[in-house]
Amino acid sequence: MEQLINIVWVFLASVMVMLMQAGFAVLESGFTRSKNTNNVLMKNLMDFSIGSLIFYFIGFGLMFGSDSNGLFGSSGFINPVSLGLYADTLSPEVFIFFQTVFCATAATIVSGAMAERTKFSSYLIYTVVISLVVYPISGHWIWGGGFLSQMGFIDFAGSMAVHAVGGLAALAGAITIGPRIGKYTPDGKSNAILGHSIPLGALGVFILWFCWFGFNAGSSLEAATYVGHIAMTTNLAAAAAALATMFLTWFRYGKPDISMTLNGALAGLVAITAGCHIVSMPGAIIIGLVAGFLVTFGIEIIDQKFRIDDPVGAIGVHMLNGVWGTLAVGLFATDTPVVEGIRGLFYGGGLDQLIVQGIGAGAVIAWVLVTCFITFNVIKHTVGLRVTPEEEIRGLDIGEHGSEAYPEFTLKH
Amino acid sequence: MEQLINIVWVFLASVMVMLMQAGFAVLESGFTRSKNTNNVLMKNLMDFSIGSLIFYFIGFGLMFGSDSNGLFGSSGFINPVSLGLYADTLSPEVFIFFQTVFCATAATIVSGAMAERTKFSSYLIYTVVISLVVYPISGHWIWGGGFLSQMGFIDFAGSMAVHAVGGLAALAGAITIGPRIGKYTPDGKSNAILGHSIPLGALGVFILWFCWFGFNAGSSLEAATYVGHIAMTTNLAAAAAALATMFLTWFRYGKPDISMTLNGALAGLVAITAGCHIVSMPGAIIIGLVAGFLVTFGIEIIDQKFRIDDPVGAIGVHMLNGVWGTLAVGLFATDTPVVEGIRGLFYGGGLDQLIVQGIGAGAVIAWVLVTCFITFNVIKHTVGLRVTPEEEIRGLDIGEHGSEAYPEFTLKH
Amino acid sequence: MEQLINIVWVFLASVMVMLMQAGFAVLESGFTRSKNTNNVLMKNLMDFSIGSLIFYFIGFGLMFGSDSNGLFGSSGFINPVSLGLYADTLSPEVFIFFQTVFCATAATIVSGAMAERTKFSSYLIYTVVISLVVYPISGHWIWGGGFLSQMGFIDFAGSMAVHAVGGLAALAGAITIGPRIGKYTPDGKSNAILGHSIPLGALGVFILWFCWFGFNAGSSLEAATYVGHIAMTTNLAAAAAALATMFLTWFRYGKPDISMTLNGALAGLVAITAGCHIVSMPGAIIIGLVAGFLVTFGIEIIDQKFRIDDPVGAIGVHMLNGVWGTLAVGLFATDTPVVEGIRGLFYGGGLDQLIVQGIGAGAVIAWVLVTCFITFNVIKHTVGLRVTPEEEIRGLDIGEHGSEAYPEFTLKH
Amino acid sequence: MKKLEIIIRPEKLDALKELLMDNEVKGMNISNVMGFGSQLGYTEQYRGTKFNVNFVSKMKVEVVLPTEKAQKIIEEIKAKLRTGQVGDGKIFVYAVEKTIRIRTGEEDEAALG
Amino acid sequence: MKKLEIIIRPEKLDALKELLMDNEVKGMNISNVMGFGSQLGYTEQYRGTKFNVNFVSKMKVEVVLPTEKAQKIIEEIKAKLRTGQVGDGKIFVYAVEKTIRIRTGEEDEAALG
Amino acid sequence: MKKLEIIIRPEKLDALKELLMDNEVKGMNISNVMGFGSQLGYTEQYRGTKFNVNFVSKMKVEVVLPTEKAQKIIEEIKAKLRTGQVGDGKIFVYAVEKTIRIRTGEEDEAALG
Ligand SMILES: Nc1ncnc2c1ncn2[C@@H]1O[C@H](COP(=O)(O)OP(=O)(O)O)[C@@H](O)[C@H]1O
Ligand SMILES: Nc1ncnc2c1ncn2[C@@H]1O[C@H](COP(=O)(O)OP(=O)(O)O)[C@@H](O)[C@H]1O
Ligand SMILES: Nc1ncnc2c1ncn2[C@@H]1O[C@H](COP(=O)(O)OP(=O)(O)O)[C@@H](O)[C@H]1O
Repeated sequence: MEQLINIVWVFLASVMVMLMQAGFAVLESGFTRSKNTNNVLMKNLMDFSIGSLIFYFIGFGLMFGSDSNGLFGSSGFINPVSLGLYADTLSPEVFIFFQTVFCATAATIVSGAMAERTKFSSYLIYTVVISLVVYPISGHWIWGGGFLSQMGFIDFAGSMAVHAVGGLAALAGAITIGPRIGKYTPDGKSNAILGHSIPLGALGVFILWFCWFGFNAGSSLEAATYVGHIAMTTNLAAAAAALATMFLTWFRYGKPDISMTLNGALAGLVAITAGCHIVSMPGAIIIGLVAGFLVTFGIEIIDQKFRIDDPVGAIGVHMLNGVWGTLAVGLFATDTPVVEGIRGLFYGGGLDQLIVQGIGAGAVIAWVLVTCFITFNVIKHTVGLRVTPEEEIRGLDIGEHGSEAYPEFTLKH
Repeated sequence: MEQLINIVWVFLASVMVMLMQAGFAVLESGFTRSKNTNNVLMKNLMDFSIGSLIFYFIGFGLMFGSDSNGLFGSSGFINPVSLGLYADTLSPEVFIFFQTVFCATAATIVSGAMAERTKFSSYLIYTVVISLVVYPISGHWIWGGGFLSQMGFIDFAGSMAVHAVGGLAALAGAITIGPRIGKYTPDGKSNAILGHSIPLGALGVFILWFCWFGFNAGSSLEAATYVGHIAMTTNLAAAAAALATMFLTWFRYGKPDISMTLNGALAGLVAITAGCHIVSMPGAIIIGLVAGFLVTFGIEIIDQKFRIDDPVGAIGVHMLNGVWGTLAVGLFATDTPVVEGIRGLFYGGGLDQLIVQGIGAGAVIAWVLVTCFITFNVIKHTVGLRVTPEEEIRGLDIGEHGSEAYPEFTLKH
Repeated sequence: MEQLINIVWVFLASVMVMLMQAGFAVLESGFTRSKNTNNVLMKNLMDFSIGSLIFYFIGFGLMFGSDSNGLFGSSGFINPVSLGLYADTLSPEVFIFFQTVFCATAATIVSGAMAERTKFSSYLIYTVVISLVVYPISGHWIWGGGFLSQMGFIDFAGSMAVHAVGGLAALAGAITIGPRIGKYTPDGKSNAILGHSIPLGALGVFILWFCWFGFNAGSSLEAATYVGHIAMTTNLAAAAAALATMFLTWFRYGKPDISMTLNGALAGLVAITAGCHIVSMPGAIIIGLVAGFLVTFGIEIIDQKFRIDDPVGAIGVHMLNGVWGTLAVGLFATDTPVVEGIRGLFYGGGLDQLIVQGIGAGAVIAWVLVTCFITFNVIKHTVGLRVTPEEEIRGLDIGEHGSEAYPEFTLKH
Repeated sequence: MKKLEIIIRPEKLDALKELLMDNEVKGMNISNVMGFGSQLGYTEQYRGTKFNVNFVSKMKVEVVLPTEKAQKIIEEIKAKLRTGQVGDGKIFVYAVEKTIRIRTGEEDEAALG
Repeated sequence: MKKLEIIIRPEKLDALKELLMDNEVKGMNISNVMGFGSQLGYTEQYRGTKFNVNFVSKMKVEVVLPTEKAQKIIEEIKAKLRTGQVGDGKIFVYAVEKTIRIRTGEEDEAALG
Repeated sequence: MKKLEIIIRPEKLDALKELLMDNEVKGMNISNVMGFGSQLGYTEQYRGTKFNVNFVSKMKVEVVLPTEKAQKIIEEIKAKLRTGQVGDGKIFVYAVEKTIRIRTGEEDEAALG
């Protein structure tokens, strides 16, 4: 009976996470130019489709198969149900479904950062690599019984395992492919390249915020009295981050900036994801406030100092706040209705947990950056990563897909 | 175990109510002009963020803290979990989460009625007031053990507590701020100011209709055999109201009007909210039909007779039908699978319940109008409620946020 | 207790299916021209409203009332709750609610195929006929204890009962009404008439994919350990179909086509619906791959060979793949965690099940085509099915509803 | 015949239309253009990057009319559409050599009728 | 050289394009305008308030061509684009003083080539 | 006074604006048009049906200026906006009979100031 409740719970959480694909699709297309909209949407559709198949056959086994030296899983390929995971408290298929939609989320993050210039065929290739190898391996370390989980590394719903992994791959991709034409002036000044539809962007953020309750609370993998705690920390962190971002942009730019504030809400959600079960409400709020600052300054610095062109702010949102959320566990962990006995630095627990979190973050950062830089560079020097300048100017919708997103509307350009 | 089922139930209902923010955001932006879209979206994002924080720290205590003379709650501030409400059948955090998303709904309603002319900073101020004081106090009367609940006032899911409160605040706001430039000709004729995207409006209504099943059925606060009854009354009322509105506009204007019909569906949903558990299916249909009439004539009269400019029809939808739904309990209450023993006028129960409903409605109307008129007038005469005429003509997106919603599209004006 | 879990489960699945209305509304409006957008949205709103009322009073009784010769149900009219169905394991109202949203789905499918030229009043009439008679009768055969269910016909979640019925009605409608002006050149060449917003189309598909988990898994009508199996087959089939469509269009047209690929994902979902509980994961993938081929070639052939003008591809998606999914049960059925003992042709079960599936498909095809051709022709020769050419050229939004979907945007035509 | 090309603020369109109709002008075309002149654009920001929008929205009204009418209409526009603030717009006058009404083949003044 | 400014119903664009190409016109521009003329607009409604849409969608085709060609094309347009119903549109003819092709610097007739 | 009607690739707008301002042109209008010329359109597809998009997006810049300035600007445009590839665009020159500034009633050169 309890098993049935768990199944209902985790199943519905899974489908909420699946809906994140809709959220990311409209968010990313809203934050890019209309001449690339079909391409953005197609990439979102395809990374979910490809990821679903590949993760089923290979990725799941690498992540949750029987542990090999703490490094990767090594069983359950082709037929992951045979592993029989969670057969008593849930059901293997529900667990696989839940993990599938998580994997797809990580893959989707990359597409935004490399939008408006990446060849579609190359996109498909690196999506395969991420779903097949990159995500499952570090996922094994954290959730699959690998060395980080053995060390006591805590990442409840995936600030590191999902968001930072996606964000780091996005970083490697954005650096390797280089900025969009016209993004930086010859003397290095950053130009604003506006997204074409803020309503799509905002709808995406509201959908994602909704889905995140499935993402975080569902990671309990069981119906439990404590899931309300997770919902509240998640919501308070996001609200605090959105507020902080709004006031910060107001203060710094003279007016409250909507597109940054939308990123701010997501930043709070990413940051609370690792510790949503182990921090208190005020802790969650502080984590959110810091996320708001991080995303605002982070996106600025990535863009203006490092001249890394990330059209939708994926690196600032997912990488920076994924890492921040991971470390924040080491700072804010305390007794909650969910877990007891682990305390972070600010709650008298000393540096122990923080160090573990730091090691985990470092290991994952190294893993993802190394594998992804290799992947992107191999693609770049073989099939090519980037469309031609002519195609980029005219737009990838015509170039890659032979169609337009809004064929009836008159555009200004 | 039963507790776990309840938690799954109420948690998922809560996240559906949370998604109403997406529904309202796209509905309100679709029904207003594109030059104010970013502003509308930003307000929706912010009232949810601010409301989440403020309701947690103060509002919840005022609403559900230990009762003070039937007027307000007086405990549980800062740490509302400490009240331990529903600890046995649910969990305090899930209950707080559920109540938080309800509060945010009430606050959001106001933004539509005052759209396209309100200063963003002033909006933030009155959102704080509504989430902090106005909503929690009347909420206490109805749901928190206050004098109305002691009297037997019935408002199952908040026709009065949420929608009428939001609609009344919207009325006070729209009157205080005055109509948009160009809305009325010098001789008092009303001009149509068209919303910029009916698809966004329709998407919003479909999302809201979906969310309403969480809103109404979730208000059971427990998984129960009777929730199907609530779903059916909710759905039938909405369907009847949409149909009535469509035929009415067809009959009166010569063609079935889409934007009014969309409002009609919402009107039915608002009207059934108070009595969804206590009326029969035919009762629900009649309540819905009346709602369709009320919203059509109501919006016309508010606009053309009273010259109150409400861009999205929030007053007609939420205030009129919130009050109607509240009174309808006194007319249509009957034995259902949910409750027995209370009967309205039409089911042989005499005037008793109707009078209680009337008193409740009157008390809430007085409370909200008085506090909100004061609030809006104080704002008006201090920081100012309205943007300059120049800014209003150019649009609040440029004026308040320095950005455009659709920077690439050519607009007709 | 188990009943409560079932209620939570089926209730939430129902509301997910209800949200399909949002998915279809935005999908269909995205895939048609902006001058007909309000009309498309209005039709979606109205078929759900009308269907909800009519199915409650009449349709449900025809479908689930006590069986009359295996042909139709004959009790439970006006007050379907009185039938007391599923009173022990679920609740009659939840079951009615679940069935209502299914009925509305079938009705909605038709609107897309007849879009951009059908009179609104005639649309309302045939929606009534479909919800009142067509869908409930064949539904009775399949799910209501009628002759097909007695024969062992398998259609778990409605490839035939919902999608093929909708798709067949769409076929009859599209043939009867004829193509849109300008769709075919005098010498019979097909012209592309582009949809106005791919983002709306893509959002619709993502929403529908999400909702489909409620549609298929919820058809269990009970919380069960096996629902994960259903989720996985559903997801894998959709992913495989989307992939197959993408590569097929890439191969055939030179570039991967987004609008067809979106249709492809839906085709996979439709095809897996009948057998999602009874096929293995590899079986699901093959069903999906075939669906991708079927939809691509099917839509081409329907359009270019048969010159049937179906603006959104509803016939190719729902009819072809509904039938394919129904037959596929006879090919791929095998032992799964959900059912055992039935085997299709490819799993050594011989032709038995396939023949039953074929008979069922044939019966439903005959029933729907006959009743729908009669319906559409009666309408055509009485009130008229089609708007005037002038109105069609100017758009149905102005003609039928006196309004525009995007009044502020400059359009190219 | 002359063509007047009148560049105005969008919010003045109704007033101009009325003025033209009072003068029994039989037809016109409107389109939206982005204008650049003494009236400055404004600054927008996107994620913290400020940028100038140099062009402001203007409405362009084109009307072809008999030469006699032109001067009177110009005077009226100067009188009635002026706000006195930078950005009121301009009138450009061009010679039209010929006008044909497609429906009837009528030419020149008759075509304008 | 002349410029023809041809105002037509949007649905006639393809026919006009074909006609111009048959006459070996080498280039043209199209844009969409809102027209006002004898053809009436229509009434819309929004939440019960009726209002008139006075302008109807028209297509404006601008083509610059050698003077000799202009008359023939005008005749053909009159013959082929006429529906006979109000709203068929107008042709306005202007003198063009000079044409330059940016790519080559060629002028006038050569620039049109 | 002359009107230059300059048809360019959209991506050249900034360069043209700068060039005009360097020549102390005081105002201009821009609008987007669909152009047809030697530069071919491209093929799109929709659900397997291919179709040609014959018109390409172009920017039309209209600027009215004193006759003296026209030639110099034309030369500069030829020099600076040329990519040498088909589709660079054209300049058409028209006579303007009169210019009026609505705000002040100033005429001609003064109105352009
Ligand atoms: N030289 C010019 N050529 C073409 N259009 C012009 C010219 N000067 C101004 N305009 C148009 O007239 C509009 C108003 O001009 P502006 O100088 O801003 O104000 P004012 O007319 O009050 O001096 C400009 O936005 C532009 O559209
Ligand atoms: N005097 C005018 N100046 C500029 N454009 C005009 C004028 N008269 C008509 N037009 C344009 O021509 C279009 C068709 O004119 P209209 O009078 O409606 O029909 P018809 O040409 O058949 O008489 C109008 O919509 C408008 O765009
Ligand atoms: N005869 C013409 N009349 C009007 N506009 C023209 C004409 N010829 C060309 N154009 C415009 O100039 C643009 C560029 O012309 P095109 O022939 O493609 O290239 P190029 O100018 O390099 O020869 C066209 O897209 C069109 O907008």
